[in-house]
Amino acid sequence: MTLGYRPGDGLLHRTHPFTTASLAGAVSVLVFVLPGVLAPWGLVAGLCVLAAVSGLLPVLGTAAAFSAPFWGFLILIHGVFRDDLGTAVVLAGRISAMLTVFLLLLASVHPGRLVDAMLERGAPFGLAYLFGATLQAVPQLQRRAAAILDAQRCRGLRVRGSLVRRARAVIPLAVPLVLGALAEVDERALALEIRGAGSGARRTPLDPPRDGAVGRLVRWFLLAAVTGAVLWRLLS
Amino acid sequence: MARLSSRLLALIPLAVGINLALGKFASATSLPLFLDTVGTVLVAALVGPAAAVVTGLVSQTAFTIVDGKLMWMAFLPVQLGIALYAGLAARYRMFASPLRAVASGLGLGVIAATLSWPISLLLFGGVTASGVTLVTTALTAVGVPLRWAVYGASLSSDLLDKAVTFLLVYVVLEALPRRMAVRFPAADRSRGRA
Amino acid sequence: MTALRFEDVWFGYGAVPVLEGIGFAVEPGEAVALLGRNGAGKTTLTKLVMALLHPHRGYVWVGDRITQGRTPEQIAARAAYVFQHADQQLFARTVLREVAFAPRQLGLPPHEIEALATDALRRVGLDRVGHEHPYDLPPAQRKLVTLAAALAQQPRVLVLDEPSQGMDAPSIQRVADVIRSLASEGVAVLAVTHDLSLVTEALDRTIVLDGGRIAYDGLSATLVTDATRARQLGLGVPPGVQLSLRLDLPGRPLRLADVAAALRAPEKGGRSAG
Amino acid sequence: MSVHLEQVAFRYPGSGFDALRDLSLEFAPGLVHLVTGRLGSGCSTLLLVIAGLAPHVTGGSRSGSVVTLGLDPGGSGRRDLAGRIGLLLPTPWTQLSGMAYTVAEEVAFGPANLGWNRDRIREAVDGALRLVELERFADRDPRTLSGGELQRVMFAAIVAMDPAVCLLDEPAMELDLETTEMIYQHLPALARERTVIVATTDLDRAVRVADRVVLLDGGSVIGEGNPADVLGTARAVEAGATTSAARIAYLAGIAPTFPLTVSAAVERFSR
Repeated sequence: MTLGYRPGDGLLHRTHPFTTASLAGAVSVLVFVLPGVLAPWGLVAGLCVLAAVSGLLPVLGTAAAFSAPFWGFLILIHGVFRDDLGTAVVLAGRISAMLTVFLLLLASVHPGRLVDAMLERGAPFGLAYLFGATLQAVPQLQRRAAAILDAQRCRGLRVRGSLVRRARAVIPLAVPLVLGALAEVDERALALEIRGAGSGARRTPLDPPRDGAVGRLVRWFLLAAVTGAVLWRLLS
Repeated sequence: MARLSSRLLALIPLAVGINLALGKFASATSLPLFLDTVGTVLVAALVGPAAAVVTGLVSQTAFTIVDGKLMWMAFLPVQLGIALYAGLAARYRMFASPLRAVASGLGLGVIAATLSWPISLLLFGGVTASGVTLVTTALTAVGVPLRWAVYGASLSSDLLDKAVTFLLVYVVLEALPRRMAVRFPAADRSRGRA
Repeated sequence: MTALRFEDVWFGYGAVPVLEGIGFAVEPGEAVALLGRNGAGKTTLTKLVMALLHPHRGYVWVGDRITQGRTPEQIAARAAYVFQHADQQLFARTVLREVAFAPRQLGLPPHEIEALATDALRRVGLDRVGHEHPYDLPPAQRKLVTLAAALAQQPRVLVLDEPSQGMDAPSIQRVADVIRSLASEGVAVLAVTHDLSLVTEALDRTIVLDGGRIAYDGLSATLVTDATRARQLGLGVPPGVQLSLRLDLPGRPLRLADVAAALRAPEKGGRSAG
Repeated sequence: MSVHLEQVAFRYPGSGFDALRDLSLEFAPGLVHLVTGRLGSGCSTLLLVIAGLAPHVTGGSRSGSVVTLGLDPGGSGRRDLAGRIGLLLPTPWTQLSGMAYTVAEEVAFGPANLGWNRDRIREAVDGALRLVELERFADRDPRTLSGGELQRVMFAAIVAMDPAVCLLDEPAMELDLETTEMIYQHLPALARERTVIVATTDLDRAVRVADRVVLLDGGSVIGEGNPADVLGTARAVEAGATTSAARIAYLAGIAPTFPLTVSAAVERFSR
């Protein structure tokens, strides 16, 4: 399940996962630290250029679609009811900037390569496994929940209709979902042990992404920019 | 990070999967609940607070990735609070009876709302998940100051959700067969049987 | 009135056609095997029976009702479905309560629920474990619990998904006996399976799906004794049938017990078993 | 002797009875060993004990001595034996690593955890995929495969670690006939320089490749030796663990030892 990852070889796809992640981190700090109502929107503009250069324009469409409900509520609550359009604009900018940079991250960083990059930097097997296995367990459990509901409905359980009836359906869904998962823990643990999870050896990353001087330079620059902005904001 | 045993490594992704699967069911059938921390509370009751914290953190990460809205990572402290509280509740046998479960669930509702309140207010101006934000909008419309509108909205949804979540975990723990319960160190204690 | 009928049923996921022009009828008391390679549309067909899915064209009749506009909960009053993986539905604290779930959902009076549940458990040979927790039983027995749960629903149509998978010979024989006794009571049984031994023992008619169309609909005996056709389906002719064919036993018995009986009977030609 | 058990008993946590009772067995390399018995007779537990996974992962209590490849797999020897004992479980979905986005990465999961260098991993993965005839699936996403294809990937994933002891628990439960025969057909070659132990109740196919059989009932050994002597007896039929041909011969009332395969039965009954 690669959740929004778009195969490609644009600028962002060739960037080391840590660099893209640092960009996402930097943007999420800068939107709160940079002064001025339009500062976050400046970041949004920069991200749009980056998306265009990296061949990820469709991501901007998704970002806009995701942002729209937030804009609506922000304008309603802050603009209309609290007569403070300025705050609404700043907050909308922050949400849009963060959404855009994160969707670009999801679209250009393949989870498998991120795990390999973490392993190459010495991340413990457990952390890498939890990240990878969770992304695959989520859709598996969702399919199982749907199958459980099917099974219970075929035995007469009514799940549509009044709120009480829908709420009552939670137990015949939740209990088999949990019991089935717990019954599987042993088998999954056996498979992990057998295939060397507890071997104590350092796991070999299968296909670690290349990291160049440019990547490192960019990461240092981002760190400097964020630290500078925070210090400047604290001191002024 | 302490070397996690294979059983715990196998359990946590499944618990996160349970969080998201029940969360999706609640939103799909438009129940006024999140139901997205059942797995975390269950791990607290079966294994302990530390395992629950890891489950909560991984859960929040998975949530934001699956939704594509990674700014919800800002709510990590709330997951931390839920996991620690649930671990404590389990230690004090709060899953021994439905009444204790609901009471401690309500307690968690207050704590969860209070933890998410500043994050939602200061970082996102009160605009977060659609259900809660509707309440905030309504309260602001009738003139409630933003600060209390956000808190009221968080409290109203978290109280009900966390009480139902604890009740559901009580029901699940009661449904556990002996041979399965004994495989988890904290299970008997949280059910008040050890 | 037929127990189950498909009338020119078409179904697909989006533009991808899965079932094309499916037509067949199953009478009360018939036991039918549904064979086919992976992806031939078997599971989709069974979901159409239970109204978990609805046809894009054509009609699915369960007894005298079509599934269009009906929900699985409504169809559950007439048809029951045993899923391939038992763990998808088990949640009660005892086997007996698990088996009583459906009758309770259908709103039957308590004493009737109790009677139905105990009778269903007896039929699958689990009457001694009624008070055990389903998850304390080994996987194969958990499958028998879900079979009992379906029996307690008193279905007119029973759909089984790989009922013999993960079972040893004695448990498979029990499933075959249950299917035969249900058929004798007028229940229509439709079983998705890859196990030709089960087909031989209990499922007299076979429907083969290939690429979303019916490739064969006839006596199981004809298909089971045809090695090339079985091989096309990736299936094997059961040993008992092979023995019967290669020894050219009189009357061509196919079921294990009948083959053994034929071998036990004194041969006309005085060929005594060594 | 690569696997040696001496008066081994094992009880699962919270269980009221011993899953294995006073078991003394030896398994030598170079042979395909078949362990069988009615469901619940202890076959799976025996494999877990040999691999040291019971009690290490399953919990519970074990008595008696277990020596696999000269070490105690459940205790001190566990770390040194990492990757030396392979175990294939019946259902593929719970064995998926969860970290692989291609079949090749899934097969490489074990070797990578053992810290092998990338060239050695690639070699092991290619060899294993060739063995199960899945080379053309290397770049496919494991989650798009059928149960049968996925089980073949899991078999390759075990073989890729080149284990000295290769355990298979109901390997063919999710497989159709052709794939089942392909897996069993590889076992003799696999057993040449390894100890291969298969636990299954589907004896019609397994018996063709088994050199030696252990028959369990209620956690104890009730028969041990070559297949014909152990499985061709009334006791095996009553223990619910023999081939269809033997069961027919038993019901037909002929004298043991019963033929195990159809061709043996045809020959026996046509005399």
